[in-house]
Amino acid sequence: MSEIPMTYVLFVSFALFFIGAYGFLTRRNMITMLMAVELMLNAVNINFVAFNKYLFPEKGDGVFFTIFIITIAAAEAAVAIAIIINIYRKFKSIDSEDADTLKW
Amino acid sequence: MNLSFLILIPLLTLIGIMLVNGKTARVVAFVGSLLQLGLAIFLLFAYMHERGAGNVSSVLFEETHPWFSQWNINYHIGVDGISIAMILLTSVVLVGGVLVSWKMEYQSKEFFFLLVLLATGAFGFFISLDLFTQFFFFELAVVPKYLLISIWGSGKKEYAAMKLVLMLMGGSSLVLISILGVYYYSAVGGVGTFDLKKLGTIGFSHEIQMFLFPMMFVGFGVLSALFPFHTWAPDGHSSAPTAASMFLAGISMKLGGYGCLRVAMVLFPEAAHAYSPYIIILACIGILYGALVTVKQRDIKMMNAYSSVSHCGFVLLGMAMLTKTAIVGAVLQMVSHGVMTALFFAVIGMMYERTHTRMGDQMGGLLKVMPFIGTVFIIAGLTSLGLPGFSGFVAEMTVFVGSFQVQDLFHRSATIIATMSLVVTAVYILRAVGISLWGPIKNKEFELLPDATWNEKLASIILIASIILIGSMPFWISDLIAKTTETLFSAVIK
Amino acid sequence: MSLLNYISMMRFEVFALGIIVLLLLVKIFSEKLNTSFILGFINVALVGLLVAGFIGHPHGNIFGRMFLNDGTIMLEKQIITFATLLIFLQANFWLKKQENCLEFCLLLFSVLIGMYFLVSSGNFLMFYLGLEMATIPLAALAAFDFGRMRSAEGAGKMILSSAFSSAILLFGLSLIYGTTGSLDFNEVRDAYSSSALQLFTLAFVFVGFAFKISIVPFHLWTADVYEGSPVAVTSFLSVVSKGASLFIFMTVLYRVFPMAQETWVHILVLLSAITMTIGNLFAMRQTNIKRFLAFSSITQAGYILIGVAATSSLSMASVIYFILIYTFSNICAFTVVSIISDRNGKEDIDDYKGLYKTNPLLSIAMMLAVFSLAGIPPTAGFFGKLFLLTSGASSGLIALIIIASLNMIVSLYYYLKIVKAMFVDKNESPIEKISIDISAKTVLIICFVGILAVGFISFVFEYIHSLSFGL
Amino acid sequence: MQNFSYISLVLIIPIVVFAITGLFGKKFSAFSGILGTVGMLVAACLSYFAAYQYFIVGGRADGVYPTIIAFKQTWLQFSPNLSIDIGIMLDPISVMMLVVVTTVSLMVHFYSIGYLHGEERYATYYAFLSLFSFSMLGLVVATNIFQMYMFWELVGVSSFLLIGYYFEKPSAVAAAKKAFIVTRFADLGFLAGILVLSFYSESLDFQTIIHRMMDYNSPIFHNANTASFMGLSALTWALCLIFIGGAGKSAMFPLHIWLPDAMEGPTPVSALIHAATMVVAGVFLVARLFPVYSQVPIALDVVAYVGIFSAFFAAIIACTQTDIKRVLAFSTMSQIGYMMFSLGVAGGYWGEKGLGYSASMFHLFTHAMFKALLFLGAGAVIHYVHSNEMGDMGGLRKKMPITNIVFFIACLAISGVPPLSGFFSKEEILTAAFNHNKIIYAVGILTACLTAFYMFRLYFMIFWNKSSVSHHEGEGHHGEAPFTMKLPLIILGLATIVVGFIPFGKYISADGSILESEFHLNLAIIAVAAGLLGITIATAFYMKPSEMPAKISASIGSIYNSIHQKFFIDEIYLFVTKKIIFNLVSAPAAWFDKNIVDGMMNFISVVTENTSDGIKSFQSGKIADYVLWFFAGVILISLLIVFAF
Repeated sequence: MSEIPMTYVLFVSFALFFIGAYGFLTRRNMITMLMAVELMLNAVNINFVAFNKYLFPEKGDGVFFTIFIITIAAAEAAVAIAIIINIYRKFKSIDSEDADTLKW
Repeated sequence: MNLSFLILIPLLTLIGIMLVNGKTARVVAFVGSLLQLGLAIFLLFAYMHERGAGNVSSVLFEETHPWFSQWNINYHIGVDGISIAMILLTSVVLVGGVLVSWKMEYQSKEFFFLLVLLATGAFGFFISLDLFTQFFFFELAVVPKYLLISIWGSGKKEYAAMKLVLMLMGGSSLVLISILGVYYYSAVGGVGTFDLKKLGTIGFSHEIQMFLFPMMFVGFGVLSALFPFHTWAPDGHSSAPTAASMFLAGISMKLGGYGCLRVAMVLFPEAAHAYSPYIIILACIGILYGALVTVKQRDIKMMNAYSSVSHCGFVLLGMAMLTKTAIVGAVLQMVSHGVMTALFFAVIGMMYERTHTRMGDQMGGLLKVMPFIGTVFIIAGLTSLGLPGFSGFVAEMTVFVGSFQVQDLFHRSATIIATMSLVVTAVYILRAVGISLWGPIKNKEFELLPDATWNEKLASIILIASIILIGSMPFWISDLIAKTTETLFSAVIK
Repeated sequence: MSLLNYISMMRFEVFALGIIVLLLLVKIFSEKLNTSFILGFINVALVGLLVAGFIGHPHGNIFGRMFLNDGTIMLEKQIITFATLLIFLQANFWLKKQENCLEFCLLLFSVLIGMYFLVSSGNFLMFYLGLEMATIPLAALAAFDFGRMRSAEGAGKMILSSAFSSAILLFGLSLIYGTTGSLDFNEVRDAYSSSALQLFTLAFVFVGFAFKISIVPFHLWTADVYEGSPVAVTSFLSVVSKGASLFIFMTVLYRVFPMAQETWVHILVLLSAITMTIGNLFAMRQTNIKRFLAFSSITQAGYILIGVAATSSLSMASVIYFILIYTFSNICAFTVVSIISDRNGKEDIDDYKGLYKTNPLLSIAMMLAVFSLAGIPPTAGFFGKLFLLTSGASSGLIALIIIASLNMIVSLYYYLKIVKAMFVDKNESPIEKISIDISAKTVLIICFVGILAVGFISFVFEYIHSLSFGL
Repeated sequence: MQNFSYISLVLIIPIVVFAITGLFGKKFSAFSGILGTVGMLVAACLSYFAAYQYFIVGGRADGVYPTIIAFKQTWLQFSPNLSIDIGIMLDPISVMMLVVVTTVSLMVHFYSIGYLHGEERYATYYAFLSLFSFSMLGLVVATNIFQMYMFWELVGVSSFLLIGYYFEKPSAVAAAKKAFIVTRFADLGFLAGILVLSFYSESLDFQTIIHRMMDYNSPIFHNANTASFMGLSALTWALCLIFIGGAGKSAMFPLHIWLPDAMEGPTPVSALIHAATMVVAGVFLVARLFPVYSQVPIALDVVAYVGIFSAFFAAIIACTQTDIKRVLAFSTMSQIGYMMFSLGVAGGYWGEKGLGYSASMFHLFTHAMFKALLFLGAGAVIHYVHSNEMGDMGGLRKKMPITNIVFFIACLAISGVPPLSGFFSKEEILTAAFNHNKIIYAVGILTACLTAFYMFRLYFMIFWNKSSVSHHEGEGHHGEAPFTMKLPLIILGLATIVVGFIPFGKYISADGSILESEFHLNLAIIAVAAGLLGITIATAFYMKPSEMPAKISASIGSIYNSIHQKFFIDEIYLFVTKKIIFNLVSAPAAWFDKNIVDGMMNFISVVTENTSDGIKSFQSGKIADYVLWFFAGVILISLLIVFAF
């Protein structure tokens, strides 16, 4: 079975990363922004796994890293959502444009 | 003679002021400053004695302790003739300043603390032989001025204080850059050095000198009111409380002059030669323009502030002429102007305290009401316009004679232009005397004003005595300075 | 290697972890919490941590070079601990009134552990873990003031931007991994070849740090979060978080990317100049003291970058030294802010008018702090700043130094504005006399001593220098 | 060689008196006058003794009077060559000046006891007087040109202080300021001259300078004479510049404007400073450097023409003034003009050519006596009348007999009527002028005529003219003058009569050798005739009240007016100072400083603040913007890394 070349995988991950970044920059809903970050993190995960598998299969560094990223992303999301809920309580909105009392 | 006492005594005074309460602070400050004056005089005699005993090293009473050895920063102190003159000046002005502020009511403890802190900076600056230490003391003598002016000052004090500090800080930034440049370029494999004595022997290349000298000179020059960076002076001096004005014009401006001379010109002799025409031009503008602007001032404190710009021009002119006599004259002018302007500000302060106006034309006839203060004012004025017998004459004439020794049209025209300020000086001084002291009493309320109190009298007498001591017997101080100048500026003097 | 050795190597982490566990147990088993007991306990624990650092100097690495330890790292950890202690002491008064005091302590210690791991890390994995551990709980801390809108808003901005930043950092790390085949610092260094892709990744990694240190243009969250957070958190952010990030930033640059030195020095110089200028320009116009201090800390970060860019062992020593001094000065300033803000919620610079009349001690503390930040002698800040500049000069960064000196003038302007408000301006209704609690007073005294003594006593610098390294 | 060290006492006494009366005068105000007078008496006696010892006992060595340095001390060392020395140099002219200064000063001290009796600042007055005496004496004995300059400034300031003695009068304040500033302006020239001269002669010492500049072959002289600037040699420049200084002090045209105003001071002061001593300092200066001047004909010509013009110019103005002190002031100026041109026409250094030099010094000496007498007499009149205006006087000869007599003597003397002192000195001057330059001689004669006219106009207006002065009658006025005022008048009157017979040329001449002045009868007759003509006209016009003067002045209308207004020189000065310097230079400079130079600094701060305000939207408060910037930063850095660095 012929392997899918690494570049294909990398293409997906890069695309995912920039889609995530784009999403983050354009979305105003904070939850969506958080999801965009998750996309970016997943792109990184793909990267790590792909590099590990294709280039350095003798050690499992990349895969381990991926696991940690997933964990931490979860934690991050938890805290973020907690904060977003708090914001919603105060601002009655989770639109990032609305929460702009602190500026200049 | 342990020079560190010169810093130690002010420091102890500072601690003393912190510990005592309110009114006693002035006593502590006075005792401290008197001790310091005594020490300075003792230092003078010790120095002369050493020299008399045949000690020919360029600086005496040297002391070196490594401080930050990684950076090659040492606590390196020592004195030569020029710094002794400056130390004497500082201690005299300090005593005068403390005495004049004797009746300070508002937050007097803080006031004296800041005043002595300023003096500490000045003393440290004059005895340091390490650029880092010197810069430390230099900056120490800048920022307390902000508080002194903005808290105890008058007029548009906050603006003036801010402008003063920022401009001086600008100057000191330039100095800092050049010091760091010196440090960088003096590094020959490894770390550079801040030691003035060592740096003096390095001999920077022409390009480096041309690059660093203007920064350092302008940086220090801001402090000694180099045109067009002088505008902090009029506002700052006139808004400051009496003692602070005395200190500002009397000492701080001399820090700049001393730095230009003792640091910039010693380190970069070639560049000093190359840039001297420009400095001369700026100095001449400062002298004449300062004097002309002074003529227009109604506010007598402002008048003296602008006249300081003019007088400090002589300092820069003298040093830029690069002859031994002119440099001696520049130093003499620093000392002379320091004492004179301190006296002037002191007496203007006394008048202001009584009349609550600084406008000369609102006073009038004060000589009749307060003969002592009036007389002191006239003496200060006469010193300012360079009357023989007072210090100003000695200094200015030395500058002129020294300047005229350079045999070309440019330098000579500059000298002649500078001499013209003598007339303009006479104009504004006499005008001030005429409108504020002489003439009929304009305000009936002034007729009951009291004359000087004991502390004011004492302060005036001390300052006048110094003026006369220099003015009628200049040989000792000119000798003191001339000997140092010869050794120190051998590379610079044409 | 015995267990004892492991514990000795990881004493800070183990100790902190123990405290967390203890706190959790307390939380579980006690019905009604005695706040002052907890506070006292934490205070003692932090002092214990600090003392623990002085016993022995373990060198070496464990977990397959995941975790490193040497003199420098110990010193850095001690500075972090010390700063945390001061901040905690400063916050005692405020915490006493909080119901969720325990949670605050828990989160704080989590952050602390994260930072310990961060500075100790020898591997990008550990580095990432430490970084996230030091960030996520901090965001939670920033939102600690439930009642206030601003607290929530600040925290939201922080967590979102930090998530974005860590995503970018991670992307960079993944590429590093892809190009070098390792995550270990040493191995990455050895495999690093300055290829275009690797340089590209450097930018991504760089940005991750820049976010934490709040370098322009990655600083925009800083001011908002500083303003929104409780004072204690703000000071923690500005001092400890920034300090720890800078420590590891230097380590990574010097240890992992020496090959690309030329590249990142250029970037550092550029960013340093921009950072101090922008920081200054914004600081000038602030009216809220916390926001003001936020921009001031951005400016300070700009100055620190000079030292980082100078890449000598002296410059590294200068950076650590500066951070130590900065700790004293900033904590001093924040302590004053917190004392006033906790009593009557006043955080505007205008509220400080006439402070000297009623609260001389606070005003003098504030004055010393801002003078130290501005680098005015005789405060330690003068020495710190001058050493940074000197290290820059020794490496020939003359242009940067010129910009820095000009910026110092501007910064003096706004620092003096604070001083002016307190000492010069008249106020009809100044802040009334405040009785300062003992813990805050202790902090002020320690900071006084620090600000006045650290500069003069050359021993401190010598000690730091003996531990530092450079390129 | 005798010991002249006691001469330093002549200087020390006044300065000590100054210190005592200045510091403690308040405590024993009345005593200060006596102290000052006694001190000056001692000084005068010492001077007389010194003169006796110098001229009579010491006599000549090698045919010339020796120059004796009684005392010399380096005061300020500029460079190995240049130093200010303080010392006492005795040579014929300085000894003569010592005598003149101490004599007149003594008289004035004594006179002032009465004149200023009861003044509030009596002690201060004596302090200033002593300070002046000290400075003037220091000036005349100077060994060093810089010493002279120093004392020169000091006399200037004492004059300033004394003119401003009545400091509550605005006019006195203005006059004092004017006197000081104008002379100060002139002193610039002096200073510049010193700088040039000292540079080329490499010395500040009079003797050395003279010695070096007299030596044609020395490289120093060669240098000074060839280095040229704008067509004139350095030496010429130096001497002309120095002469500006002298002209300022001696109130030569156009620097004379301060002198008439200086009459605001107390009259004895005018007698001492503005008639007898300080104003002749300029003459003395030129005389002191005469050997050098004699090398440079151009400089001497300048001196001569300025002198003669001033003499004539002042005489014309004097004819129209109505304030008696101002008349005297212009007459002083005119007489000093005589002395100046006399020096100027002394074309050479040796022998007969040096006649002008002797004559000038002679005239200085005699003029000091009779002009002091005139002023003191005028003082007595003013003291009596309480007015300076001639219109308020008249017919006083009965009331003030002694004053009348001495005033008359003095007027005759100044008009050059034999055998009074003025005749001899003026005759010598005119002879010298005749020998040298006929034009100057002619103008000199004309001036002599005018002098006689205005002096007698003055005399008659005061003492004759109206038969009685009505409004002073009924006031129960005090008598003519107290004894202290009369005695000096008498002494000076006697001096005026006798000093003319001193064979001056024997003692003082340019080269130090004996100058036997020949008496030229025909020249003397012309001079005397000119004087008598003037007197006659004055007698005709003013002895009795008459319409003639008014008619004449009306007939020449505008000319008279411009003369009366002193040719509007004051106005021109006022225009230059007030309008041009003050309004066109100073005010714009102040504006420039405030708005441009300072504005530049403020501008920087404004720009910074505006920038700060302008970029505030950078921190918009919206998280999306923050992240956008963040991302832009990432891209930018990546691009920079990859492409730029």
